[in-house]
Amino acid sequence: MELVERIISNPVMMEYVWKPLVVILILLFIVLTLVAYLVYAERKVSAFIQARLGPMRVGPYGLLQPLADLIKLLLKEDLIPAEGDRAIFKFAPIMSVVCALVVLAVIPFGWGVATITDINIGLLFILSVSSVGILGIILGGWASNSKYPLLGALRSSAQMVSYEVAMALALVGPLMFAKSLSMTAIVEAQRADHIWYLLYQPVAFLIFLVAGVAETNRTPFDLPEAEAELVAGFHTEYSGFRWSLYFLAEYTNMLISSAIAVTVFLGGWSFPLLDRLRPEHPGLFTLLSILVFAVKVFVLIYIFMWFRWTFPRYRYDQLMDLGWKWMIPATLANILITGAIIMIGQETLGLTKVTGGEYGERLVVPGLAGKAYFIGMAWLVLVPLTWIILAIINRRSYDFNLRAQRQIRLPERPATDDVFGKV
Amino acid sequence: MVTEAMWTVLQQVPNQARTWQGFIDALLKKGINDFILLSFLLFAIGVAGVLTRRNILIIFMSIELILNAANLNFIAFTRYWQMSGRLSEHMGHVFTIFIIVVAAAEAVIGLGIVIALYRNRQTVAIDEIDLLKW
Amino acid sequence: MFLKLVWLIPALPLLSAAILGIFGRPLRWSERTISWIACGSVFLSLVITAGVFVQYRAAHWPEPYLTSEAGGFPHSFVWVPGGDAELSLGPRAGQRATFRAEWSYQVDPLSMVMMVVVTLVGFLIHVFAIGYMRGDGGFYRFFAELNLFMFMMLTLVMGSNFLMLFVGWEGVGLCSYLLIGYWFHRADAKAASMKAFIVNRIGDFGFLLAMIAVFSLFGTLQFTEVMRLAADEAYLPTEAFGMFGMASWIALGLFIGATGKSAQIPLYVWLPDAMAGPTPVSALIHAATMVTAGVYMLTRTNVIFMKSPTMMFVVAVIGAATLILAAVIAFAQTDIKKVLAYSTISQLGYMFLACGVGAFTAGIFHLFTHAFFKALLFLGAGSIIIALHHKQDMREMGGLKSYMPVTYWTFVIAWLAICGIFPLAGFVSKDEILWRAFTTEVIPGGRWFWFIGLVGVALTAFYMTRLMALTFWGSPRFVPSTQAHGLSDEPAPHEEPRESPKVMTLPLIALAVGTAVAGFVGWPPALGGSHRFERWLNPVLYRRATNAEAMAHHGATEYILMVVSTLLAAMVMAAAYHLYIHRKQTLQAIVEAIRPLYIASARKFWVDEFYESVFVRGLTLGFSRVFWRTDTRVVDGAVNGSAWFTRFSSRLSGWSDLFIVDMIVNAIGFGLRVFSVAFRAAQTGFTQNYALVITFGLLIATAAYFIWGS
Amino acid sequence: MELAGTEAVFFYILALFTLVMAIALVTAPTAVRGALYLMATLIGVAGLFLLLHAEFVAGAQILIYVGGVVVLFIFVIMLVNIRAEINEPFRTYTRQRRLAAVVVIVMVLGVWYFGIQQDPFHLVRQGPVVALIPPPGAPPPPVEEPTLGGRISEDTQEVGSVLYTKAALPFEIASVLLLVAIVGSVVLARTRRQEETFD
Repeated sequence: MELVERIISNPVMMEYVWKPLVVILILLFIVLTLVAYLVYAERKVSAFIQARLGPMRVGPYGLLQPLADLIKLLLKEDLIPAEGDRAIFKFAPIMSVVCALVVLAVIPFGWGVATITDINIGLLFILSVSSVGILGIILGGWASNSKYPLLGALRSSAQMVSYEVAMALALVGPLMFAKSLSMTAIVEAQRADHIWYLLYQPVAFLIFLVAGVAETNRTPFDLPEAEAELVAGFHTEYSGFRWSLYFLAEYTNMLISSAIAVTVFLGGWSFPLLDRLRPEHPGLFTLLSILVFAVKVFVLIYIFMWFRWTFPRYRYDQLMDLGWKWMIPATLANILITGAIIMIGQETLGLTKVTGGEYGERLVVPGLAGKAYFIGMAWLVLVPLTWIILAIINRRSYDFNLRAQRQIRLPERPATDDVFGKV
Repeated sequence: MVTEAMWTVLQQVPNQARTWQGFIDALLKKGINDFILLSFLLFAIGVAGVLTRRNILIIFMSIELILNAANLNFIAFTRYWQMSGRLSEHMGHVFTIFIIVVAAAEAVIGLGIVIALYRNRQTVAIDEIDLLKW
Repeated sequence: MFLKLVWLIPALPLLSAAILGIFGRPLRWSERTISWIACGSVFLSLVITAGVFVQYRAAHWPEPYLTSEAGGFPHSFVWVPGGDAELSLGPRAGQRATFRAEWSYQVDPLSMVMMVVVTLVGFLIHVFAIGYMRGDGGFYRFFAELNLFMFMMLTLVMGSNFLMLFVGWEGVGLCSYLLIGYWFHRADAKAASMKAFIVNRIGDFGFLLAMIAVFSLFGTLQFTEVMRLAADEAYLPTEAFGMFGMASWIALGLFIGATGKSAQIPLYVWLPDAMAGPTPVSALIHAATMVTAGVYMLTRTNVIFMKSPTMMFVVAVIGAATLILAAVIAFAQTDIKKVLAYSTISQLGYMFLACGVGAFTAGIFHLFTHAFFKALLFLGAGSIIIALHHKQDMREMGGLKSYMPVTYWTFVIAWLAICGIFPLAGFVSKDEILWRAFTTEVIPGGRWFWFIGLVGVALTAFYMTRLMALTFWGSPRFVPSTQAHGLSDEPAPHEEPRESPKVMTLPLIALAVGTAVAGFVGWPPALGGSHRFERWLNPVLYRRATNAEAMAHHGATEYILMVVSTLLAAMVMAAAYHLYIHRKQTLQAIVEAIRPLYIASARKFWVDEFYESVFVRGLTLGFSRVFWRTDTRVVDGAVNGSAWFTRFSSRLSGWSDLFIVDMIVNAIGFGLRVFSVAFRAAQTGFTQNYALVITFGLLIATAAYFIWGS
Repeated sequence: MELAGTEAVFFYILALFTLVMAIALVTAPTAVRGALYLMATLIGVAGLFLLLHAEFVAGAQILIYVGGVVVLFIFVIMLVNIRAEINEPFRTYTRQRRLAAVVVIVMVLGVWYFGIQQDPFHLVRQGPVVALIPPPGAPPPPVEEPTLGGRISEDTQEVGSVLYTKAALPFEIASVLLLVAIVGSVVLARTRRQEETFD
C-alpha cells in the first residue's frame, strides 16, 4: 500500500503523468467541442454564401446542432463490408484521428501554461505525425474492399504525399529566420523582432496555405472524395461513429494547418503592444494570448471555408501539375532566394546578428533598416523572381489555360486505358 | 526479453544486494549493452524474415528492420560517446540519416522492381521467381 | 569605396553572362536589350576599374591590395578548403602544409595594368560587336559567351593565387573554344575550335605540373607568399647560366603553359585557325587579351624565371624564333585576318623576347600598347569584312580608302603604330624592347637578340604595308555584290562597300586615340620622359631598377638604335609601298626569284602538315596502318593456313571422331551427370537459399573472429 | 550509463513493443498487416531514438520511413496483389524455413554468448542512478526542469552543422543517389504502353 502511494504521489509522476493528463483532458475537451462547432460553422458559412439560413432547428440559431449530430452518429449502425479486412477497417479511422490529435500537444495555444509542451523538433514532429495520418486514410480505403474507396484512397495518398513536400519545404523559409524547429521559439523570435514572418516570406505563406488546403482534402483539392466521380472517396463504406472519426480528423487537421500557419507566419499568440502586460499581469496576458491565437486561427479557418464554397474542383492532372511543377519549384526557389537575401543582409550589409537567447540561437533583425530591407527584398525581389522562375519552368505547359488546352491534340489512345496501366 | 534483461542485470551486478530494492535499482540502469542486445535481436528477427518469408514485400520490410537495427546501434553508440564526454559527437546521427535516405532509395527501386516483376510474372512469391536457375 | 567593390569587376560580366545565357533565349529579348545588358555590365566594370585605379594609386601603391583583407563573403571566401599534404621539395620537404585556396582578388601594379587593358579594350570591342553581330541568330549566346570570357579573363589577371589563375586560364580557353566554334555549323570553325582546345591542353599540362611543383616546394599557392619565398635563396637557389635546376624545371613548366596560351613555337598553330571565329572575338581574345596571358604569367612569376638564366635564354630564343617565323609566314597570306593573326604571333614573340632578356616591364608595356593597335587592326578588318559581305580574301579588295574613310584613317594610325613610327605607341614599346635586349645582362648574346628584333621590325613593316596596299590602296578588285546582309531593316542591297555604322566606327576612333597616346604612358627618359610605366610596375619585379638607374641617361647609343630602327621601318615601308603600288612587275620578279621561299611562307612552312603527319597521322594512322598490315599478312595468313590445316585434319578427325572421340565424350557426359548432382542441388535459383548461405558464412566468419581473432 | 530511472521504464516498454511488433511483422499473414506492423516497429525505434536524445533523427525516421516508405509499401501492395494472399491459398513461409530458423537461433545464441556474456567490448556499466521509486527516507530526487520556457536541447542544430560541414560530401552523394533512384524507379515502373507512347 505504501509502495502504491509512493508511486502515485511522487514528484516525477506528478510532473510527467498526472499534470499532463489533466492538461490533455482539458485540451481534448476544448478541441473536440471546437471541432464539432467547426462543422456547424462550415454549414453556416456555406449557407450564408449561398443565401440560405443553414441549421436553425436545434436550439437558438441551430447552436445545438452539433450535439444532435453527435447523438445521431453514435446511434447509427456500424457497417463493416463483408469481404473487407475487419481489423484494419476498424483500426484505420482511429489511426487517422490519433495522428491528428497527437499533433495538438506541441501547438503553442498561448503564452505560459497554454503551451502544453515545447519540444525542440516541434515543427518536424507535426509534419511527421501528420504524414502518418495518411496511412489511416489509405488503409481505410483499402480495407473497405470496394472500388470507390480504393480509388479515393490512392488519389488521396498520392495527393497528400505530393503536397506534403511542398508544405515542408515552404516552412524552411521562415525557419531560416527563426533558426529553430521549436514552435515556441518561432513565436518568440517573431515577438522579439516585432515582425510577422508573413512579411518576410509571402511566397512561403501562400504555398503553405494552398498546401494546407490540399492536405486536408478540401475544395478545390477534394478529389479523393469527389462526389461526382467517387461517391464519397475513401470513406464511402464507413458509417456511424467511425465515419465521424474521419470527419473529426479532417476538421482537426484544418485546425492544425491554420495553427501552424499562424505560429510560423502570423506571429502565433503574440500581438503588437500586448507585451507590456506581461510583467504585471501574467494571468491576463496568458488569457489574451490565447484569445489572439484563437482569433488568428479562426480568420484562417474562415478563409479555408471561403475557399471551399467559392472555388471549383481541379482536374486530377491539374492537381498534380500544380503540386509538382508550380509549388515545389516555387518553394525551392524561395529557399534559394531567401538564403541569398539573408546572406547579403548578414554578410554584406551587416543588418542582422545571430544571438543565443532564451530559446537558443536565432537570427535577430534589429532596427528599422534591417526590417525594411528584408520586407522590401521579400516583396520586391523574391515574389517577382519566383514568379519569373515559375514562368520559365512552365512556359510550355498549359495546366491552367483551358483555352490553350483545347488547341492541343492528344494522340489517339485505346479506350481501355485504366489508371494503373496493365495491372 | 524482460526476463533476459533481469538475468543479465543480476549476473553483472553481483555485489549489489539482491534485495527487492537493489533488484529494481539494477533493473533501472540501462546501458549500451542493452541497446546492442535489442538492436541485435531486431537484426536477427529481420534476418529470419528475409530467410523465411515467401512474399517479396515482406522480405523488403524485413530488410528495413535490419537497417533499423543498424540505426539503433549508431544512435546508441553516439549517445555512449556523448555520455563519455564527447558532447559534440553527432556523426552517428548523420550516418543514420544517410541510412534512412539510402533505405528510402532502396525501397523505391525495390518496389519498382516488384511492380515490373508482377507485371511480367503475375506473382510476388520469391520462390516462383527462379529464372536464374535456367 | 571602390576598393571595396573590386569583386564586382569580374562579378558583373558573370552576372550578365548568366542572365543572358539563362533568360536570353526563353524570354526572346531583343538585340537592343541584350546589348545594353552585355555592354552595360562591362562598362560598369570599366568604371569600377578606373575608380580602383585611382584609389589604389593614391592609397596602396606599391603594396598589393588583397580583397581578403576587406573580409566578408563577396570579397573573398575559402574556395578549396583542402587538407594537409606533404611537401616533397625544397627545405621543407617532409613537412606538412595545408592545401587551401581562397577565392580572393589581388590588386597590384601588374594586375591593375591588365585590368585596365581588359576592361577598356573589352568594352570597346563589346560595343563594336553590337554592330558586327547584328542580325545573327545567336546574338544572346555570343554576348553571354563574350561576357563569360570577360569574367574568366578578369579572374585570370586578378586572382591572388595560382589556382585562380589556372581557373581563369582554363576558363578563357573554354570561352575561346566556344567562341571560335561560334558558327558551329561551319566545318572549319568546328575544327579550329577543337584544334585550339587540344593544343592548349598540351600547354596546360606543363602549367599544371609547374603548379604542383610550386606547391610541393613552397606549400602555398598564394602569389604574394610564393614570390616572397621564391626570392629566398634557401628555397630557390639562383642558378648559373647553363645549369638546369629546380627553378629551371618550374620555369620550364610555366613556360610550356605560356607557349600554349600565347601561341609561341611550337604550339602557335592554333591561333591562325582561330580566325574562323567572329572578328570581335579575334580582336578581343586572340589579339588583345587572352593570348597575352602567357606574358602576364611570366611577369607574375618573374622571380622564378630570374633565378634561372637558362630558361630565360630559352624564352628569349623561342620568342625571337617565333617573331621571325610568324612574320615570314605573314608575308604570303591572302586572308586579311590570317595576316593579322600571324602578326599577333610575331608581336607576342617580341613580348617573350622582352621577358627573356629580363625586361618584363618592357614586355608588359608592349602588351599594353599592342592591345590597342592590334584590337584596332582587327576591328578595322572586321569593318572591312562587313562592308564586303564577309569576304576576307585580300586579293578581292583594294581601293577601299575612298569608300570607308573612317576605317581607313584609323587603320593608318594602327599601321604606323605597329611598324614603329615615331611617336606612336608601337614605337615606344618596341624600342624599349630592342634597347633592353641590346643592353641585357641577364643572358648572353643580347646584341644578337637586338639584331633579330631589328630584322623583325623590317619584316613587320613590310607585311603590314603589303596589307595596306592590298586592301586600301590601288584599284578596287572586289566584285560588286547585290547580296543583302539579311537584315530586316536594311533599305536596299547596296553594291558598293560603304562605311560601317557609328556603333562600329566609334570604337575604332576610340582605339585610334588610345593607339596614339598609349605610348606616352611609358615615354623613355632618353626622349625626355620619365619611364612612368616601368616605375609603376617596379614593385612586382624581382630585380627592381632603382629610381636613379631607371632615370639614368643611356647616352648616344640609345638614340642611334632608335634612329636605326625607325629609319629601317620607314625605308621598308616606302619600298613595300613602291613595290605593291607602282612596281608590280618587279614584285612579280622578286617573288619568282624566291619562289620556294614564297611557297613555303604561303604554306606556313608546312608546320600544320608536319604536325598532322607526325602527331596525328604518324602516331595514330601510322599505327593503324601497321596493324592493318599485320592483319592482312600475319593474321590472315594464319587464318588461311589454319583453314588448310583444318580441312586436312578434319578428315583425320572425322575418322577418329567416330571411333575415339565419341566414346570419350559419352564417357565424360556420363561422368558429368554423375558428379553434377551435388552442384545442381546447390544451384537452386532460389534467392533466399543464397541469402541463407550468406548468413551462414557471416556467422562462421564472426565466430572465427571471436574464437581466434582477438 | 545512457538511461536510468524513469527512462529505463520507457526503454522496457519501447523495447518490448518494438520486438513484439517486429516478430509480428515477420509472421504477418498478409502484406498489409506486415506494413502496419512495420510502421509500429519503426515508431518504436523512433521512440528509442528519443530516449537516446536523438530528436531530429526520430522525427526524420517517422517522417521519411512511416510517412514515406510505408505509404509507398502500401501503395505497391495495392498495385500488385489486391487480396491475393487472402483469397487464394498462399504459403507464408518458404521451404527452407526450418534450416533458416536453426541458423538464426545459432546466430542469436552465438552473439548472446560471445558478445554479451563475455563482454568483448568492455562496455561496463557506470554512472548514477535515479530510481523511479525512491527508497523510504531518501531525499526526493531532483525534479528535472520542466521543458516549458527552459533551454531546449540543441540536437537539431548540432546535427545540421555536422551534416553540412563534416559530412558535406556524403550529403552530396546521397542527393545523387536519390536522383538515380528517382530516374530508376520511373524507368522501372512505367508500363509497356507508356514506353510506346513516349518513345
